[in-house]
Amino acid sequence: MEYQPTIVSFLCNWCSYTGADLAGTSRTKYAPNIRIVRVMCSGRVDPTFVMKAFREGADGVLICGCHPGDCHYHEGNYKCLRRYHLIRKYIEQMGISPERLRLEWISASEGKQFAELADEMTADLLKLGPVNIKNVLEEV
Amino acid sequence: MSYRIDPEFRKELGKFGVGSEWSECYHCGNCTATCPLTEEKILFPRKGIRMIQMGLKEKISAYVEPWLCYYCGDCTKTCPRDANPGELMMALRRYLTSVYDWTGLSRKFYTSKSWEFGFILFFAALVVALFSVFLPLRPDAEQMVNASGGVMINSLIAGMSPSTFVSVIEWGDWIMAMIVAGLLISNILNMFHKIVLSDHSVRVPLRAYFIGFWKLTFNFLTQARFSKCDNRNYWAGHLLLMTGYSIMFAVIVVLLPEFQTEEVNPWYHWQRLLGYYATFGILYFLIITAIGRIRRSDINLRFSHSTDWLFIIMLGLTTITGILVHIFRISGLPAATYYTYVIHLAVLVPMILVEVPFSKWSHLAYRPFAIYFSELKKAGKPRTADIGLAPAIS
Amino acid sequence: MEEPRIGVYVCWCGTNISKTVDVEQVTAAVSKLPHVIIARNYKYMCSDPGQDLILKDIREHQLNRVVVSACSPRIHELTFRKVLVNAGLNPYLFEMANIREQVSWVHDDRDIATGKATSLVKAAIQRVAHHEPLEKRRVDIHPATLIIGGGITGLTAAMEIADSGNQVHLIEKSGRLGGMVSLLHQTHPHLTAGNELIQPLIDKAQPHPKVRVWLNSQIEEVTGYVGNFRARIRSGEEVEELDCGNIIVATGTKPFDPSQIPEYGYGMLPGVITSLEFEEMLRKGKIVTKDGESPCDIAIIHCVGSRNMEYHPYCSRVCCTTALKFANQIRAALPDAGIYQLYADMRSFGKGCEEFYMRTSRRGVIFMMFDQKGKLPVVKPNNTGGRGRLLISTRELLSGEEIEIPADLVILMVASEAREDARETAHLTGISLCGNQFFIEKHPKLDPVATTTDGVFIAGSCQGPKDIADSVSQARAAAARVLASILCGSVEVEVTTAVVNDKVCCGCQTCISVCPYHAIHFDEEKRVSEVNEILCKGCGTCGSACPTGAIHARHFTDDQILSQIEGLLSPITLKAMEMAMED
Amino acid sequence: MNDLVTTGLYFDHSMNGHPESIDLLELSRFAGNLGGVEWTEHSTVIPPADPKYFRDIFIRNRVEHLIVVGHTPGNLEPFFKKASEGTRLESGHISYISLPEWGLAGKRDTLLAKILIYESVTGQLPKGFRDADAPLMHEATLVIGGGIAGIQAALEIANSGHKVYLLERTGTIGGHMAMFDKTFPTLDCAACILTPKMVEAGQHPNIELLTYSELACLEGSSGNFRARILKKARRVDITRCIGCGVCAEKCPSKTYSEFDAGTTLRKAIYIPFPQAVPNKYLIDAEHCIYVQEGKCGVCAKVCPAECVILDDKDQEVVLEVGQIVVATGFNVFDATRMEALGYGKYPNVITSLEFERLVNASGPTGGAITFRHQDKKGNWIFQKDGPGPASIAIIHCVGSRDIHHRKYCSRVCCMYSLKMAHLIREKLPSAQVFEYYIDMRAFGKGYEEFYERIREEGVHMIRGKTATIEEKDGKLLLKTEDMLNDRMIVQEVDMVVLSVGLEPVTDALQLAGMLGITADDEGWFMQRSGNISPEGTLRGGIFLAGACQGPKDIPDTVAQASAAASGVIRQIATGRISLSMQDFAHEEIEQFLSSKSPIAEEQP
Repeated sequence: MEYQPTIVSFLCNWCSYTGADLAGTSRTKYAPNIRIVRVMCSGRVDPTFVMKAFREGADGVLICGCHPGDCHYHEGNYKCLRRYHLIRKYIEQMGISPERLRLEWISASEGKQFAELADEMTADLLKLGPVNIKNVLEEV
Repeated sequence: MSYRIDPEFRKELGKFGVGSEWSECYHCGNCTATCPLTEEKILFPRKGIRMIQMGLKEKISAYVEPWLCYYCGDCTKTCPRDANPGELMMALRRYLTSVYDWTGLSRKFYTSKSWEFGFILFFAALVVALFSVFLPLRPDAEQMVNASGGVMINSLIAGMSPSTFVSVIEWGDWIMAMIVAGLLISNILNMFHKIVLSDHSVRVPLRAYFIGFWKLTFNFLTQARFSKCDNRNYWAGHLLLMTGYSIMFAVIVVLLPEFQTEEVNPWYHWQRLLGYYATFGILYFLIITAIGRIRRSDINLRFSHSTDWLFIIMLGLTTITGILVHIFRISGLPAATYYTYVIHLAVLVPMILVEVPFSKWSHLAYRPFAIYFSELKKAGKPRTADIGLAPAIS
Repeated sequence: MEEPRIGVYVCWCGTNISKTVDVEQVTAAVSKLPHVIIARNYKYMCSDPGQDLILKDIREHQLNRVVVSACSPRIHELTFRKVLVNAGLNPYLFEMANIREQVSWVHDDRDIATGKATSLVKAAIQRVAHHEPLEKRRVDIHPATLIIGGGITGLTAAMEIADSGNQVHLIEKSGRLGGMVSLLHQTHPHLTAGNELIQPLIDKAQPHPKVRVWLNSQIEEVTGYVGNFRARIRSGEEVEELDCGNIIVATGTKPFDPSQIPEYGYGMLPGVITSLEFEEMLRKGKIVTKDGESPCDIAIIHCVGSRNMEYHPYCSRVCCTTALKFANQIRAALPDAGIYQLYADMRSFGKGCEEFYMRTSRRGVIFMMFDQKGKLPVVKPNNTGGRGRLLISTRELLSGEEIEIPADLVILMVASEAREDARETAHLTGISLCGNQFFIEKHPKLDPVATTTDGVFIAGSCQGPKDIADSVSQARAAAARVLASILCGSVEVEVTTAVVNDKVCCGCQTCISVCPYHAIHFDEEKRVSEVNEILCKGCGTCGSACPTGAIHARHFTDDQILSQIEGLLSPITLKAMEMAMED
Repeated sequence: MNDLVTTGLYFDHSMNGHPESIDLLELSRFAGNLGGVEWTEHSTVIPPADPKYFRDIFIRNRVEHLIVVGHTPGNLEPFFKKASEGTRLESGHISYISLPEWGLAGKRDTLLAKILIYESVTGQLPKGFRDADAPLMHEATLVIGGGIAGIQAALEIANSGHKVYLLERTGTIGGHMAMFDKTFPTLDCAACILTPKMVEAGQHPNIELLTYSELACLEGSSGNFRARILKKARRVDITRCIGCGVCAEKCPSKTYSEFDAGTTLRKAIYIPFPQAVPNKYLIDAEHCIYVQEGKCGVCAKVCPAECVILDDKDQEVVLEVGQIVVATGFNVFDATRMEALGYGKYPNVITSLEFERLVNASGPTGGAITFRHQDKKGNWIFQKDGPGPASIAIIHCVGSRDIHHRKYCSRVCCMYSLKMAHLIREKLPSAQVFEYYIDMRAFGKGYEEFYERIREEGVHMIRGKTATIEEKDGKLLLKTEDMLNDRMIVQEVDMVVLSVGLEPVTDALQLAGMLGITADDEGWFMQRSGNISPEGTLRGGIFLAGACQGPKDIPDTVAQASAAASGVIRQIATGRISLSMQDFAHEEIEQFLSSKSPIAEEQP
């Protein structure tokens, strides 16, 4: 079977999850490779979650939060942004291309943008090919 | 250079017959933008309102733009605060006429009815007196009918040959024309001084004086700028009036000996045809304007100053008495011809003396000169630096 | 924890889901998963028969966890939680898989959609196995309310609350009630006497049995949380402690001191006064210069201290209309005086105010525009003769000319600025300040009177300059919140809060630094962090920052999310499903 | 005051030129008949500067108490103070009554003004036309209008534990705010902050939504209202509709979408927008082929939930409520009335509301700013893709601050225009944006800072109102005086956005009549007091929230809505309603007032 990447996506409850819902209600088609996990705030995204996703075989991880300044909890998205840069460095050291992790801001009205993002990331991951997670784990 | 604002100026302007609606102007600029006659650097009426609100007298004296307005009324119709900018421009023209007039008479005429009526009555009486003393009706006037049954108009004076009478009238015409022209020209020079010379930011190249000159003549005769207004009827009316004036001036002053002859020319004679055209033009304009002013049908005729009415009445009387002279002449009624002729002059002379240099009529001269002066200023203004906006097209 | 017994329900949503997702196949694929007792599909799970189906199964099969795989939880999570409650289960033992908005409506390929839907349902099943029952908690509300500030805002709020039968403590720093409004001779735009508005309120408040007015008093300390605050109040030498359930901060503003602006010569030139000094003059009934003469020319300069980066960047909102009011009052008293307004933009925006501007301009008032951000007008003595003891020179923007304005009296429309003790008040009551030292509301659009601290409200111009009508609106808005909480008697607090496992906590205090609500404090005795569950809003940021995993974000625990990820990524190939079908 | 005090009344007409304004002559006549009144006068001009005339009158009539009544009578204070010098009239006994400040504006309010006058002449109102109260019979409250004001008021009241009926004329709550893209000055997405409130209102146990319904008639008295509600035939059973949308997919009839401000087409069976609350379909009878022609009915055939009721009828329900919050909002100004601006003539002259939809991610183009053109069927629609305009002009004050249209300031246009400028710069970074304004009214918290930010973003600010727009070779030419740069400009742009003002809903006066509240000559509802009770009305138990009282931005609307709720909650808590003048039948007032007139008493 042709390789299809799998993306685990963490969406904040207030903006991005609603945005993804909007993509649905407006019937905007996008790549089926994305699997959504709802969190209350992008600030809740623990590095362990990202590692777990890669460990379980995800080819990419997408974190979406409210636009800067829009966070329901004031600044959770900034906390996430800080952490995001660290996790990228970390996975790179583990041999996972940092491009496999993305952080994007999706508001509740950006259903279309969410769909485009899903397509774009799927296409990027197709180019990168699968993560050889076994090798990664062995090396570590 | 800074200007001291003058809160008293509004009172001064009020004397020239304008309400205070303009004080409600909140400077949205709609009037300037809606006007078909404004240009990139020719800004009115808003800018004028601003100067008036602040009472910047010097700036107003140098403000040429009111003369470039032909009062189509669009600004007043669309003004969001009903500040009546069109009428303000009209009042400003009256005010400026008085500013240009160095004799101070214009101001007296505009602001005092007794001065104006007194002046008119004095000259009317003078004409009547001159005729009754020096040019009385000859006793056998009833005989002065030529073969074709028309009155021999030059032979009606007791003790005076027809040719002498014509030259007396011709001399009178020329003297009056000279006085009036002298006053008018000196006022225009005054206007030139205030508008062009006092503006130190302007250096007019000599060439511009000549280039602009043809525009002056053209505009004087056609009032062509008027035609840019949305309502072309006003322009048509003014064109009729203006050509009528010019013809009358030509036949009565320049060509008087050919015009005022003992023979009554046949109806198709060029003189009579021209005369009929001119009479029609003036009469048509008068009737239309008078009806408009009474009905207040159009925005520009909604407010009438006393001088507006006086002008219409005087011109109307002149025209009617002129027509009567003509009718009595061809009907062979010498005495009636003589008396209406005297009345005709008794109306015409004061009218010309008041209106041409000091009042309503003068705007026909100021307007083309204003166009000329603004062309001069345009040629003499340093180009303004680009303000950084996307290019504006004018 | 008891053994999970999970019921799984896959919804067709008519054809909305079933058109793209093979519902039968999904049901079959998940039915064999561990802990799944029963898996069903139905046309409309949200319909009454659908809900009854779940209810019946819970009872019959002793289910203790439920997964519904249907539309977005944003739409029907509450509906199904209610079903669990009706069946006697804790509502949090429920999870929804969103296979409509996230699958059937966004994908076309039936096989792929079915596969993805199966993963989502599987993830939900794995997650729900780790769900814990959570209990809703409520905090009792003390019926008394503390209002700081005895101006029109504080008085209005006080009367609103007291008239409905609840105790109010009205704390006023100065010796009198009425604040700024009592200093106004008249108000815009109808020139109603300021006293006519404020005096009846004061007369009603002072003897009111439910209002205790504290003059010359100040708050020294506030402790506690929503519903249960305790405030220490100093009144002269005496100190008293009060209990209250809610706090309304209505401390207002103070006028800007224009002597900072050298151009205007305030304090140096005798004819230059502030708008408040002019109000006082109006109240006394005579407009006079310092020498007691009636001025011939009066100039009013707008935006003094406002809209200028050197002083305050913001607009003070009321000065334009106040200046128009002044023009009317001057014209009424001095029919022949020259009145000049130097303005930047005429902001007469309120109801009837544009009309007020129009009427004012009819009364011989000269309006001139200056650049409030650039070169300010300069006021200097008139040494050149002519009208006016003072001359104001400026560039008038609407004509482009440099002009001089004669004036015997110059009125400076001074900005409203935050009180000098704003920071202190904010600190005491647990609210924050914006860059201009005004108090920050919870949400600038939809929650202008609440703050990030529950039970503390702000009203009136302490939140930003405001006219009387807008202040009064905010006063009542704050009162509405307070009344609602008093009437309810208690307030519900977030259930999905964080909680610290003090056995694991290493006391590093990372969580404290990331919490936006200051809901975590450090227990010095136990050397561990502790979450105040009343202040916590459940964002979970602390949970992801905790290096030892000691903090749990309830309902979004690490276990729950990690197992959800596992479920999402467990290999469900078509083959596996086919095998499941065959079984 | 007792009978010994001789009173004089002066009625000032000088600020009150509107033909529909209160009849001061009538008031003057009425006052003249009151006991103790020795002198009344009314004038349409500001009194002459010389106060001697009045001084003589005061002395002659021995006036001890002077009452000055008018629109802005405070203007006359210095004058009468001077005139009263040396008379029995000490300055303390002069009172000024501004009628609009106390909620009176139109000719219809003349009778109520008489009460005010009676009260100030006699110093009391024995019947309590202003301060009586009545028991609150029903705790439930009716909120009319489901926009942000109505939602906010309803939530506040519901959160205090009391029943609310939220009445909405259209198929969903949300109002205008749901249509907006971003909100100024924080640029929050409007839907993100509004939809949670809508959902909360929709699911609140104390709130009963009555969408697609209108108030038909209000009976009863304050505290004991019977509101007859017209539930318009929705033709879809909302208890069964699952919002799947199959019906709309198959429906053959199309019309312009109200939610998208006419920029897109919707079906005759439709859901106003994806996040509508309730998220249920409805049939627009006007465009439904079945309703209009009796055939079709496709929706009913395809509906999987069998919830379409094609022959549904209007119903009337009666609600018993104690109090009412009016939050009916506003309409936007119809830009076709400004002919010179070419709206309706040139496709790329659009209104601000259309722009809000255009720029919105869920709007007609998915948020791309594109040109509008005419499609094959003649509908004006925005292109789905294609180049964006290179230059856009935004014109402020369209319909506002103009005595030929709406003389008031619409209060929100400046700020939303700045926001639009920002959104354009964000979406089309290379586009030139021009703002044509008169006075930039950035007055709220953070607004001036926002204005400064937009200026720094490179938006051209031009002080001058655009007078005319003409199309030439596909470009729009705007003629404006750029007065701060002392020149006239004719700017060529690709698109023009008209910042249209706010105006009262078309049936505002009718509603005011039904509710027994007052309204001004424009149609905005009048508050109990312009300063101290902007949310109250002259009828007990009826409150105003949001733009129906006058244009307002969102925070001010929300504050007022909460304030209205406070009034409701307070009266529920005390169980009594404070009545006001409008609670009494006009006949009753008339009878009372005439019985108190000495002249009427003398007559047999």
